[in-house]
Amino acid sequence: MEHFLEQVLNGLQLGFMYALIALGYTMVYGVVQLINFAHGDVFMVGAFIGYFGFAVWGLPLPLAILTAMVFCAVLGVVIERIAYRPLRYAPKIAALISALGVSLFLEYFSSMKFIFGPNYRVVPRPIQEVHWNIAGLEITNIQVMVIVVVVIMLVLLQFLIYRTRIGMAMRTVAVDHNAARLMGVNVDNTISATFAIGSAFAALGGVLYAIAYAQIQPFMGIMPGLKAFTAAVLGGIGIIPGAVLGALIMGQVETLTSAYISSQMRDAIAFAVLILVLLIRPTGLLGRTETEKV
Amino acid sequence: GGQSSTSPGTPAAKGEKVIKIGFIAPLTGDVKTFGESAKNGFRMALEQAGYKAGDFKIEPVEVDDRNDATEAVNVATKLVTQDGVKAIVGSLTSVTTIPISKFANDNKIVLITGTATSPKVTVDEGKRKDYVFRACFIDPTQGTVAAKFALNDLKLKTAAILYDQGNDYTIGLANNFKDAFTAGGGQVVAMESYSKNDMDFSAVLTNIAQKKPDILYLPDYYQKVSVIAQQARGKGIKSVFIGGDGWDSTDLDYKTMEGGYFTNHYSPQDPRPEVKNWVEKYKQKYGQEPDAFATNTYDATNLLLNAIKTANSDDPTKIKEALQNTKGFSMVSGQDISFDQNGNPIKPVTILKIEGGKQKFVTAIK
Amino acid sequence: MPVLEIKDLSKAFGGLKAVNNFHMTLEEGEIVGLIGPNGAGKTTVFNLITGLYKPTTGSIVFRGENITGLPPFLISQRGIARTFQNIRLFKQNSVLDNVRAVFHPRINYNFFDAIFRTPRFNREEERVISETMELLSILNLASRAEEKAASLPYGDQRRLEIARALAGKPVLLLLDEPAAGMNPAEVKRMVELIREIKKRFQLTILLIEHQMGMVMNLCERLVVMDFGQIIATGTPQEIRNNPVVLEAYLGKGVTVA
Amino acid sequence: MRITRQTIIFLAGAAVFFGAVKFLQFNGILNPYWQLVLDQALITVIAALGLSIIYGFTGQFSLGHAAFYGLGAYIAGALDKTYGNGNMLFFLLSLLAGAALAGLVALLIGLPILRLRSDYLGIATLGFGIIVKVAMENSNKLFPVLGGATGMSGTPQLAKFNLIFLFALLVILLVRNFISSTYGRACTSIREDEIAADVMGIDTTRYKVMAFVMGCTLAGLAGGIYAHRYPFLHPASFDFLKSFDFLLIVVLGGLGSMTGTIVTAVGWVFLLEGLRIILGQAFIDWRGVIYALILIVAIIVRPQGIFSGKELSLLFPRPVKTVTGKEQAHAGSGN
Amino acid sequence: MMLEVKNLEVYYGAIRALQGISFDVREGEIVTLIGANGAGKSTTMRTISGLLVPRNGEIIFRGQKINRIPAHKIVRMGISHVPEGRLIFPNLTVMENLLMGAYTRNNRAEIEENLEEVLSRFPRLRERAKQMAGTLSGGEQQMLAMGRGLMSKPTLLILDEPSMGLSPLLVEEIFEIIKSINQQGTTVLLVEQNAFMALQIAHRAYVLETGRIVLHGTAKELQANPQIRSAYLGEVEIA
Ligand SMILES: Nc1ncnc2c1ncn2[C@@H]1O[C@H](COP(=O)(O)OP(=O)(O)OP(=O)(O)O)[C@@H](O)[C@H]1O
Ligand SMILES: Nc1ncnc2c1ncn2[C@@H]1O[C@H](COP(=O)(O)OP(=O)(O)OP(=O)(O)O)[C@@H](O)[C@H]1O
Ligand SMILES: [Mg+2]
Ligand SMILES: [Mg+2]
Repeated sequence: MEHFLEQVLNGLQLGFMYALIALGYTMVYGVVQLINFAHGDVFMVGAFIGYFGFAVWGLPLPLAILTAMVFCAVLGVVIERIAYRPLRYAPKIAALISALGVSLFLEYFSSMKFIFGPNYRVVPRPIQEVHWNIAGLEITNIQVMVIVVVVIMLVLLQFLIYRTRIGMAMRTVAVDHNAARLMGVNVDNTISATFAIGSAFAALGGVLYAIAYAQIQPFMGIMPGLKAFTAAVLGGIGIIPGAVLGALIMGQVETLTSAYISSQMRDAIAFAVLILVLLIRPTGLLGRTETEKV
Repeated sequence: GGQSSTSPGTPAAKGEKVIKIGFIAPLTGDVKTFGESAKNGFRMALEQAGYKAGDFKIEPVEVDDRNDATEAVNVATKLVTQDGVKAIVGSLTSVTTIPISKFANDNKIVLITGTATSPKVTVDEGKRKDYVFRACFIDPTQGTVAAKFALNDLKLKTAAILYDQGNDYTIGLANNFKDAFTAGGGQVVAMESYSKNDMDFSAVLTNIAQKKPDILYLPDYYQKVSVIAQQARGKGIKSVFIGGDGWDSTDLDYKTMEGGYFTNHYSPQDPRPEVKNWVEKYKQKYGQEPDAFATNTYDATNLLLNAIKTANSDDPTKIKEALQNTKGFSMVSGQDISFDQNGNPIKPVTILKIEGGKQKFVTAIK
Repeated sequence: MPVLEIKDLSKAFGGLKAVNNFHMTLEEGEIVGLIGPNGAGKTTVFNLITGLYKPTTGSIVFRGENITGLPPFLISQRGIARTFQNIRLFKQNSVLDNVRAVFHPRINYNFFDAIFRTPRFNREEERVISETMELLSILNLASRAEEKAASLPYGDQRRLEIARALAGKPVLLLLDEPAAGMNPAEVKRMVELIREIKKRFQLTILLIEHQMGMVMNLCERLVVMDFGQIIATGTPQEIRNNPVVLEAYLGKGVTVA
Repeated sequence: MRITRQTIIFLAGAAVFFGAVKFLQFNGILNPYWQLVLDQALITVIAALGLSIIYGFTGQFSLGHAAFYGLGAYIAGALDKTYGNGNMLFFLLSLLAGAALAGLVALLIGLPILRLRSDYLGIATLGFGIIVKVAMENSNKLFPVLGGATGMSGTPQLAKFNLIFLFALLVILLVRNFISSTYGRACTSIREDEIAADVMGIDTTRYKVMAFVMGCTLAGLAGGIYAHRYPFLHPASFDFLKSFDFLLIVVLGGLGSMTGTIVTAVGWVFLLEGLRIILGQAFIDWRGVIYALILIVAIIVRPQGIFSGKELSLLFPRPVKTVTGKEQAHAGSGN
Repeated sequence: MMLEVKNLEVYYGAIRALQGISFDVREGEIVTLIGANGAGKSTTMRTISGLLVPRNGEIIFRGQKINRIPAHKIVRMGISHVPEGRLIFPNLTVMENLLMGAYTRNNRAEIEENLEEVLSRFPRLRERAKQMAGTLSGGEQQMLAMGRGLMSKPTLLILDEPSMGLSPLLVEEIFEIIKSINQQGTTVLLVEQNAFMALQIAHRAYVLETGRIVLHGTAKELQANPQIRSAYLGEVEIA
């Protein structure tokens, strides 16, 4: 049965990967109620910058990660300025279309020769991969790193949103911009900050992802982005712990499906589970289901 | 039928006769990188021929299909009915090549693909598309050869197969490998699949590891097999990796694939001038070694140019005849090339081994 | 037979008992005021009657039929219409369509008439439009028929809500603070309007309102709630001098001007 | 009756368009390439109108439209391939079958799923789309004819412009009539405020499902036509990215505007092909980038969509002859 | 002079909601703006607090020109706007809503004391401190909005229809509270439909009609004015 445990571990590993992306995704959603389809592509840019950092420019890993995070934070803010702010008071769906546009732009533009180029790049391991054997279970230092980072992100975000001024501001902006303004909240800065943080986290995720799978490419962000958002929905969009919960469940479902049912059915069953969960809890696992006050 | 409207765009050639050749490949989108390689192959063939074949000046028309079936049909139609091309090189994958091959055939336009391996490209519903050819193997060939080689030469008995369930190229190789391998007395202990964008294979690999197969057959493109192989080794899978021409790229993770074998169209070490000239020139021009997409498209283009030369006509029907009757043509992926009645080249399958971070020639199987 | 009969109706939200064995009987053609402090549970009673909330206990009988637990649209089709305390119009739709939509359950052409535009369809549509326009002109909205509901001034929006409710050909009309945010002059006009529609459509009306001027004036009978319970019932006069009510709700200063 | 007169004018307009196309065909200005693009545009119109009903008019956020498009394509394609052998009647039947099945599936999935709201519904439908794609990729295990991931070819290419045009025309009229009927009004009120609609006597579940089924049926029909116009079906052509195409067409056209959907659908197809010509060979690989930029700019310039809820008065005559300021003018009229 | 508004013009797209109005509020006053629905009262308030940017005209707050200063800065300058329709934060608790009111302040102790003050003014809020604000009744939400407005210790308090939807008893309470707030030195600019009550507590009043000021004077004068009596005070006792 230790293989079952190993599979569960595989699932955890995958789940934490999703969580890595889902956290930033869900936070941004929580504040601006926008499915930021570009998130997965910012994640991709982060991966590339990180890769250039430690593999090409020869920066030490932490510095490379930092560079990627800063770069993407700026990118995120710029994207918001250009593509979302003009649509802030337009129907929500308009911003979503714009996000689709940004996503496509990042993908196609990055795959131009003079940017990242279209080809798949092999990512050299910036740190030696170490295998630990705990009770017959293989676990690598990279997996551990991912898990640690996710936990830190989770705690950080929770603290940020519920314990800090900016967090308070974010939560009010999430409700009503004018009301927030009347409280003295600078809505523009708050939203910029949200995107900066979200994108920086995306970048962090991207670099770790690149290290874990040792390969990057301009279109690498689409699927992880989609899966991550699905995970966020599963846990309840906008709810930080929900993102992690959803991600871990997705990870388990996908892994156990391909391990014990059929690798063909993997995605099908993963999304079937999503739909079932939503039918039982229409706003996700941790989502509030308050009866609308009429 | 759009044959009636000959292209308005053909320049009133100054005395010189012009033939337009279309080139279709994914030049945007997520397989752009493969399309670019193919384009390099196409262009280099034309350059080396000085954009001439017989008395004809070659005018290439390159178009992008984003690896999308609908767009492929659109651009094929454009090439034929608007640009007035007489022959088409392309497209990259079977998904796009199957529909356009039908269109080309219906409109009596020669089409030769360098890389689309599905049998359906040239023969569909049991009917040969007379105007359609290819320069590469069909899926069965590689799968079968690889299986036989593994059984007879490597003396390996058990295999696990991992393929992309959304990509008929890998499916084709996988299925044919399975059939041939079991037919030859081998045992396939696991046949698992994944989808295009998966990066985590730990679940299936954990299962495969338990079965301790001698072989892990990975019939996908280099970038995907590199990731899978790494994780496989991580899961303690000691099996020999075997694959197909999709491996043929400098971007393959040679370190991990060390000791693996793959079926290919030629060996870079092959001393034949065609090969030397090709690999050298390519390195010079593009700063990297050619991959299978480049090589096969290069060969395909040369086959076409040769046919135009022999037919010395821009009449697709004549060109098609010439192609079908190609004899003793020598190209990168083999000498003395001719086509079988299905428009597939009769050429040896080369088996290469990854050794010391290089591709090493093992054997060539007819 | 009474129009509406509510027996020990209760609704709890978590711990909070928003409505606590509430009971009330409305006779044909009555106009009754439901008043009480903020948070007393008045709107919740409306939400229970119209089926938006499922009662925790109790029964609601409408013209002899027990409608407890029916979905809102069926209750509405039985003949109960309402307006909302915080206006809920079909904002992006034209004034005309806001009202026309409510004719839906009583339209007598079927899907295929609609798709093939049969004469029956055209006849019905004509009818609906003229009836709608009639309603709109009664509420002084006819000239704005083609404007978006959202673009109407506040007062007009309140009246449009009433028009929309009337389009359901209700027997019982529930009005939740129809005069909120109106100045006394406007309130006065609203009073007259309600009188007129009551007469014209032979309605029974249950009215929530904090503007005593209006309530005292329109209602034959008042029901006062507090903390989800009924604390008093009676004629305006009785209520006005009821110490409990004065204490809990009206306050001394009231005999408003 | 004014409505029928409007219809006649509209049909006249359609006839003129048809005539024009025929004329251009005749003297070769409209070569087979642009003909194909035009056909694709019309097919897209049909499918997009489907989503327009679901999202634009009923407000139900669906990201799985391509799945139903694909279902229709595969069903119609496979039926006609196996039994049709070029028989026109059977071709039409296969189209209906494809549409009907897409509708049936929509009914089964719609009943439970339409309880969800906005983005949750979106993700659920997107998930369903992915499930369908996986099913298509493995379909050959049950029905070899469908070809699974190796794709399906061999469907008789019977859909020609005349017929596609006719279908588009019928669909436009059908949707127009639906929208401007009491059913359409029920849908739009659900879009605006589901609770209010419910309280006003509209069976919201019923009409949400009805709209969803209708919309998906149209997607299925469009798919069926596609299968008879494009010689090869592959699951990759019907993934969630395709659903996004329909979504952005409907949104860019302007939610709740049929005219917008139609115009944008056509415009979108011609834009994608037109970019090839405009950019030429030198800039081929800029196509994706430019497309993305156009998308962003377009939505920023017209956040409400190009037609933002407005309609061609040909399609939608104004219901009331302008009412003069005089109130009570209508009072007493009728009973 | 606390606040000076000089021929203010505000547009919503093409709609000219304010057609150049001027008025002023002096230190320590209660000034009320009365007018029919759609007269432009809320627009005026929104413009003062910076939510809307005027096309023309000036707003001068304690000698400083504040039109074009963004809303969140204006709050810091000491103007607190309790908006029409409350705009409370439904998915924050009552307590969190109140604390948001003190967003611009950072002296914990003062905030605590201020909070206590507000809670004793509105006992109902203390009962519901942990409830999600969105589930409060209409009236409860109004109280919360006012309480929140007071949490920023404003020098000028702008109230847009504070008595809207409140029970008579509460209306009285509210007006009492407004009075006492004012007596404790906060200047108040008050928009009311309930002109009758408004004029009772106000020092001066302006009458707004379709974006124009048509009349102004002391509360007494306006109460006496027959025009006003019929138009805005209405004969509340109808027959
Ligand atoms: N959906 C809900 N969830 C939780 N509590 C609710 C909900 N709806 C109402 N309440 C609570 O029930 C009580 C009664 O609310 P209701 O809206 O009926 O009061 P009301 O009498 O209409 O007051 P007002 O006159 O101010 O509108 C309030 O205390 C409110 O907090
Ligand atoms: N967001 C908006 N867009 C367009 N027009 C608006 C908007 N808000 C208000 N208006 C218009 O501006 C005018 C003034 O509106 P405002 O809300 O200031 O009036 P008011 O005096 O506050 O009325 P009420 O007593 O109903 O609050 C009205 O004609 C209104 O229709
Ligand atoms: Mg209420
Ligand atoms: Mg106002």
